[in-house]
Amino acid sequence: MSFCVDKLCCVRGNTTILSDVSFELATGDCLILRGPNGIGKSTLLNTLAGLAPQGHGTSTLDPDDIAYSGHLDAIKFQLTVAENLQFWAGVYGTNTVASVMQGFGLTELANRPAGNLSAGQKRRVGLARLLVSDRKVWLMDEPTTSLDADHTALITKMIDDHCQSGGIAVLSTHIDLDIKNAQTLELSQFKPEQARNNDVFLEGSF
Amino acid sequence: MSFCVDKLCCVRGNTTILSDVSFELATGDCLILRGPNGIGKSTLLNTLAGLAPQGHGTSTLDPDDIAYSGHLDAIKFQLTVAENLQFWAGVYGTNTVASVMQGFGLTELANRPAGNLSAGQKRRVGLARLLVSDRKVWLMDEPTTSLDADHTALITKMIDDHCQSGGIAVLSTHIDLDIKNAQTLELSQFKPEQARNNDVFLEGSF
Amino acid sequence: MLALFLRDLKLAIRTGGGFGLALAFFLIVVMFVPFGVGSDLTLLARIAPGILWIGALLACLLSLDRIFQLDAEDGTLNVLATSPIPLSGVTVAKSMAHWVTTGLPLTIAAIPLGYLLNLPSIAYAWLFVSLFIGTPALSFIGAFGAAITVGIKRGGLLLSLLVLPLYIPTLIFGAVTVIKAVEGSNPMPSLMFLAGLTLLSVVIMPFASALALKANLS
Amino acid sequence: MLALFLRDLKLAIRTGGGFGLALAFFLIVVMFVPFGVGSDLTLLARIAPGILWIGALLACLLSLDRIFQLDAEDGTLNVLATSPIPLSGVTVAKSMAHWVTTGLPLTIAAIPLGYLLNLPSIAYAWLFVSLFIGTPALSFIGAFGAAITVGIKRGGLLLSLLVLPLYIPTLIFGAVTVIKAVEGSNPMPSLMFLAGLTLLSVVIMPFASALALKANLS
Amino acid sequence: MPDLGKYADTVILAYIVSFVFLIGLVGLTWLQSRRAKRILATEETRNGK
Amino acid sequence: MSLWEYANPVKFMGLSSRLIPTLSVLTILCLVTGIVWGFFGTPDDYKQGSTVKIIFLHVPSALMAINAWMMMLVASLVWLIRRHHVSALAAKAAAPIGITMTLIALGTGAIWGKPMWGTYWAWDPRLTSFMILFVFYLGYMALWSAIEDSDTAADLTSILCMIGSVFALLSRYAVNFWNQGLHQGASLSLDKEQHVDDTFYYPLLFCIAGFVLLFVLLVLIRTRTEIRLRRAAALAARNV
Ligand code: HEM
Ligand SMILES: Nc1ncnc2c1ncn2[C@@H]1O[C@H](COP(=O)(O)OP(=O)(O)OP(=O)(O)O)[C@@H](O)[C@H]1O
Ligand SMILES: Nc1ncnc2c1ncn2[C@@H]1O[C@H](COP(=O)(O)OP(=O)(O)OP(=O)(O)O)[C@@H](O)[C@H]1O
Ligand SMILES: [Mg+2]
Ligand SMILES: [Mg+2]
Repeated sequence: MSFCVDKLCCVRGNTTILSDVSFELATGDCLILRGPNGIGKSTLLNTLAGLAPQGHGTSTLDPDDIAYSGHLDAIKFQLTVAENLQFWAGVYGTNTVASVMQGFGLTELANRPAGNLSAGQKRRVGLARLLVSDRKVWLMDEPTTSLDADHTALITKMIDDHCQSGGIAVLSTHIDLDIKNAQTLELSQFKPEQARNNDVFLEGSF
Repeated sequence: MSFCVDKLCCVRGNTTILSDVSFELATGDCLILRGPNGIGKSTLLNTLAGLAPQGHGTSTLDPDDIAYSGHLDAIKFQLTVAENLQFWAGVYGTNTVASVMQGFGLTELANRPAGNLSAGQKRRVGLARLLVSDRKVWLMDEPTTSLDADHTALITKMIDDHCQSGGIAVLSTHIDLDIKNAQTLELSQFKPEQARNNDVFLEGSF
Repeated sequence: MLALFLRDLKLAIRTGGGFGLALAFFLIVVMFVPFGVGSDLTLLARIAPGILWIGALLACLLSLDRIFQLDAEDGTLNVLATSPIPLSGVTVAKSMAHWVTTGLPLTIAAIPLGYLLNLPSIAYAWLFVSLFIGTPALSFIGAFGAAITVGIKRGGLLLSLLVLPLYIPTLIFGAVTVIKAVEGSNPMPSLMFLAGLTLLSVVIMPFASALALKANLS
Repeated sequence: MLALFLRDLKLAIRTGGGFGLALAFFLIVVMFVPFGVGSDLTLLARIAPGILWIGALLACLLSLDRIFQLDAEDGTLNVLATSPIPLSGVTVAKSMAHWVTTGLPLTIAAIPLGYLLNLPSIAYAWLFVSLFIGTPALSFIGAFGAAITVGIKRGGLLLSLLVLPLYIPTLIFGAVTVIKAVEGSNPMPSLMFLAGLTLLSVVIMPFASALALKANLS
Repeated sequence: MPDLGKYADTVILAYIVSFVFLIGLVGLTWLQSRRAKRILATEETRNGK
Repeated sequence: MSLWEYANPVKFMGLSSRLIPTLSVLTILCLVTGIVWGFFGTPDDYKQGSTVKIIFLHVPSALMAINAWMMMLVASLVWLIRRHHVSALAAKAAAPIGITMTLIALGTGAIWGKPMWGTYWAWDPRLTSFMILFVFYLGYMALWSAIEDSDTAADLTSILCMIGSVFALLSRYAVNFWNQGLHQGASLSLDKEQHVDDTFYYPLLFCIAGFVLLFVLLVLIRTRTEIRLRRAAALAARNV
C-alpha cells in the first residue's frame, strides 16, 4: 500500500492554487500539510479525494482506498449519533459502529439527535466515520477543529494507531499535533510565483 | 460600562447545562471561558446574547451593547467580502468598513465572492464584523477556529485593543490565547452535580 | 432595515435570479394548464382568472422558504437578532423585499399570460389591480409561515401546508374580483375586502413573525 | 445503496413527515381550484384530469430540492462521492426514496381528491394507473434537476424552471390517458407512451444525474 | 330496529362511519395512554425511584 | 385557591384522575340516551325521510369540531401569556379530537348529501369551511410533530393557532362571499321559526351533551398522556 503524487497542480475556478506538488507515501506514513490560511490545504486534499478537478500532474491514489473528512462534518441533524454512524457503516459495508462509538466516548451520546450536540461533539461524530469506513488512506481537513485538549490527544492517538496498523493519513492542521513518524509538508513552497493562471484563453494574444 | 451575571442558569431543551454562573465584568475586562467539549460554553454565550431562553438568575448585560459571533460566520456566500461587511455596517449604522478591511488584510479579497474563500479567510470576514458593528461587548465563540498562527495573533491583538479602548470581551477557546489582563472562567465548576433539571414535570410524582 | 431590504434584493438577483425564476415558474404553471385541460378557448377563458391567481400564488409560495431559512443556516439570523433592528423590522424588510422580487414581477407578468389563456379584455385592468393589491398580503403571510418553520431543516412542504390555508381568503377575494369583472358585475366590494386583508396582514403579521422568530432562536 | 435508500426514507419521515406533506400540498392545490374557477360541477369535471395531474406534479416538484441539497450542504455528498457507491447508484437510491415518499402517496390520494373535483367514475382506475406509472418518471427526472442545481444555494426556483419543461411529456401523456378515459375513447396508446417515458427516465436519468453531480462537486 | 325506508343504507353507513371514527379515536387514546404509562414507568425505574 | 394551580402537572394529574370515572359514566349515559332515543325513538322527517337521523351525529360533531379549535385557542393564549405547561399540552391533546370531529362531520355530511343533494361533495360554503378547518388542524398537528423541543413547539403552535383563528374566520366570510350554498342555516337558535321539531330537538340535546362530555373526557385522558410523555422525556434528559 503506497501512493505517489507527482507534479500535481491544484486549481480552483481558473486559478492555479498550488503547482507541482510532489510527495510519496507508503504504509504507515502520515503527512501533515501546513501553511497559512488560504494557501491551498483544503484544495489539495479535495484534489486527492477526486472532489476537485485536477490540473496537470498525476496522483496514483486509488479512490477506493480513501476515507475523506472535510471542513464539514457530514452528519444528519435529525438522526441520532448511532443512526448516523450506522448509515455510514451500511454505505461502506462494515460492522464496527459499536466498538468505534466506545472508543470515541460516544456511547452515552448514542441516542441523542446529532443536531443538538456541541461543536466538538459533532466533530467527534464526523471523525468516528473515518474509523467506521475502514479505509486505508485517511484525508482529513483540520480534524481537531473545535476539539478540546483531551479529545485532540484522542484523535492524535487514533491517527497514530491507524498509521501503525498499516494505514496512511494526510491531514492539514494549524496547531502542532504530536504524531509519531509524521512528515510535514509546507505548502507555501508550491505557491506559483506569479499567481499563475492555466486558462487556455490566456495563451497567445489576439 | 460594566455588567454583572448573577446565578445564571443555562438551559438547552429541558436540561440545565450550567447552574449558578456568576461573574462581573467592567470596562477593559476580558473573560475567557474554558472547559471541555460539551460543557456549555456556546450555551452560556448564547444565553448572554439573548439567543437562548434563560433559566433562573439574572444578567445585567444590555442587548444593545452586544456584538455576537458564534460558531457560524454569518456571511453570505453570494456577496463579496466588501458587500458582506457593508451590509453589517448598514445594519449597525457605522461607517468603518474600509479601515477594518485594511486592518484584517481583507483588502485584497474585497471583491471576491465570500463563497470561495478558504475556511480561515471566511472566519476573518466573520470576525471583521465585530469591529464593523462598533459595539462595546463582544461575545465570541472560539474565534480562532481555522485561523493560522499569524492570524490568531492578529485576532488576539484586536481583542486586546478592544478591551484597552474601553470594551469588554467574553470568549470561549480551546487553545491558549495571549491576551493581557484576561480572566479565565473554568465552566466545569458550574456543571450541576447530578445533571439537574428544572423542569416542572419532574416535581412530585404520579 | 433599509440595509437589510437592499441586501435581500441584491441576494435575490445574485442567486440565479429571484425575479426571473418566480416569473418562469408562473409562466410554466400557466402553460401547463392547456396541456392538462385541453386547448378549448372558451373553457380557458372561463378558468383564466382563477388559474392566473392560483399560478401567481404558487409561484409566490415556492420562494417563501428563502425568506429566513438561508439566514438561519449561516448564522446571520442570530446576529440580526442581536442587532439594532427589532425582529419585527427584520420581517418587514424581508417581506417587502420578497414582494418586490416576486409579487411585483408576477403582477406585471400576469397581463401577457392572461392573453395566453384568452382572458377577456375588460378583465386585464382588474387582474392587474387585484394582484397589485393582493400580493403584498401573500408576502407578509408567507413570511410568517417562513418564520414559524425556520428551525426545521428544509421545511418547505410544512411551510406550504401552514401557509396555504392562510392564503385562501386572499385567493378568493382576488379571483372573485377578476371573475366579477369578466361577468360584468361590480368587482369593487371584493377588491375592497382584498385591500382590507392586505392591510391587516401588513399590520399584524410582522409582530406574529417576530414572536415566531423569537421562539425559534436557539 | 440500500442503506442510502433506507436512510432517505427515515429522514423523510423524521423531518416533519415527508409523506404527509406532499399529500397536504396536493390536497390544497386541488382545493384551490374551485376557489379560483368557481364551484360549477360540470366545469370542474371537465378540468379535473388536468388539474389532478398538474397538482400531483407540483406536489412532487416541491420536494425535489431535498433530494441532494441537504446532503450537499452538510458535506455528506462529498463523502458519498468518495464512498463505494457509484454516483449513479446514489441517484437511483435517492430517486426511489423520493418516489416512495411522494409519488406513491400522491397516486393513492388522487382517488379521493378526484371526487372533490367531480371526476367521472369511469376515470378513477385510469387516473390511478397513469399516476402509478407516470410518477416514477417525475422522481427520476426531478433528481436530475436536483443534481444540476445542487451547487446553487436554495436553487428551488431554478430547479423548477429546469425540471418543468422536462415534465411536459409526462404530463401530456398522463393527462391525455385520463381525458381519453373520460371521453370514452381508448386510453391505452397514451398509457403506453407514458410507460415508455418512465422506462427511459429510469434508465438514462441516473447516468445524467451522476454526470451533473460529478461536475458540481467542489 | 326502526324501519329506515329507502334511505336505510345511507343512515346505517353514516352511523357506521361515525362509530368507526369515534371508536378509533377512543382506542387510539387508550393505546397512547398505555404506551405513555409504560414509557414513564421504565423511565422512573431507570431513575431509581 | 386559584384555578391556575391546576396548571401544575401534579395537581392536574390528581384532579383529573378523580374526575375521569364520573365523567366517563356521564358521557356514556348521555351518548347512549341521545343516540338510542334519536335512532329508535324519532319519526321520519316528511321531507328527508329517515336520513334525518344522521343529524344526531352530524350536528354534535360539527359543533365540537369548531369548539375544539376554540378550546385550543384559549389554551394557547393561556400558554403564551402565563406559560402554564399543562395548558399547552391540553391544546396539543385536543387537536386529534378536533380533527376526528371534523372528519365525522364531513363524513356524515357527505353521506347525507348523496340522497339530499345528489352528490357526496359539493362546494357549498359550509362544507368548504369545514375542509379548510381540516387543513388548519392538519397544519397544527404537523407543526407539533415537526419540532423536537417541546417549549418551542408549544410557542410556535400557539402562535399558529392564534393567527390561524383570525384567518379561519376570514376564510368563513370569504367562502360565503364566494358562493351561496345548499346547506341549511343554524337551527339550534332560539328563533322558533327555524327551530327543528321538538321530537328531534331533545335527543339532539342529549347527543350534543354527550359529545361535549366525550370531548372533555378525551382531552383529560390525552393531556395526562402528554404529561406522562413529557415527564418521561424530562427524566431521560436528566439521566444522560
Ligand atoms: C360534508 C358535508 C357537510 C358539512 C361539513 C356540514 C357541516 C355542518 C355544520 C358545521 C353544521 C352545524 C351548523 C350549526 O348548527 O350552526 C351542520 C348542521 C347541519 N347540517 Fe350539515 N354539513 C354537511 C353536509 C350536510 C348535508 C348533506 C345535510 C343534509 C342535507 C346537512 C344537514 C345539516 C343539518 C340539518 C344541520 C343542522 C342545522 C341546524 O339545525 O343547526 N349537512 N352541518
Ligand atoms: N473559485 C476560486 N477562484 C479563485 N480562487 C479561489 C477560488 N476558490 C477558492 N480560491 C482560493 O483558493 C485558495 C485556497 O483555498 P483553500 O480552502 O484550499 O485554503 P486552505 O489552505 O484550506 O486554507 P484554510 O487554512 O483557511 O482552510 C484560497 O486563497 C481561496 O481564496
Ligand atoms: N436539546 C438539548 N437537550 C439536551 N442537551 C443538549 C441539547 N442541546 C445541546 N445539549 C448539550 O448541551 C451541552 C452544551 O453544549 P455547548 O454547545 O454549549 O457546548 P460547548 O461548551 O460549546 O462545547 P464545544 O466546545 O464542543 O463547542 C452539550 O453537551 C450538548 O450535548
Ligand atoms: Mg481549508
Ligand atoms: Mg461550542
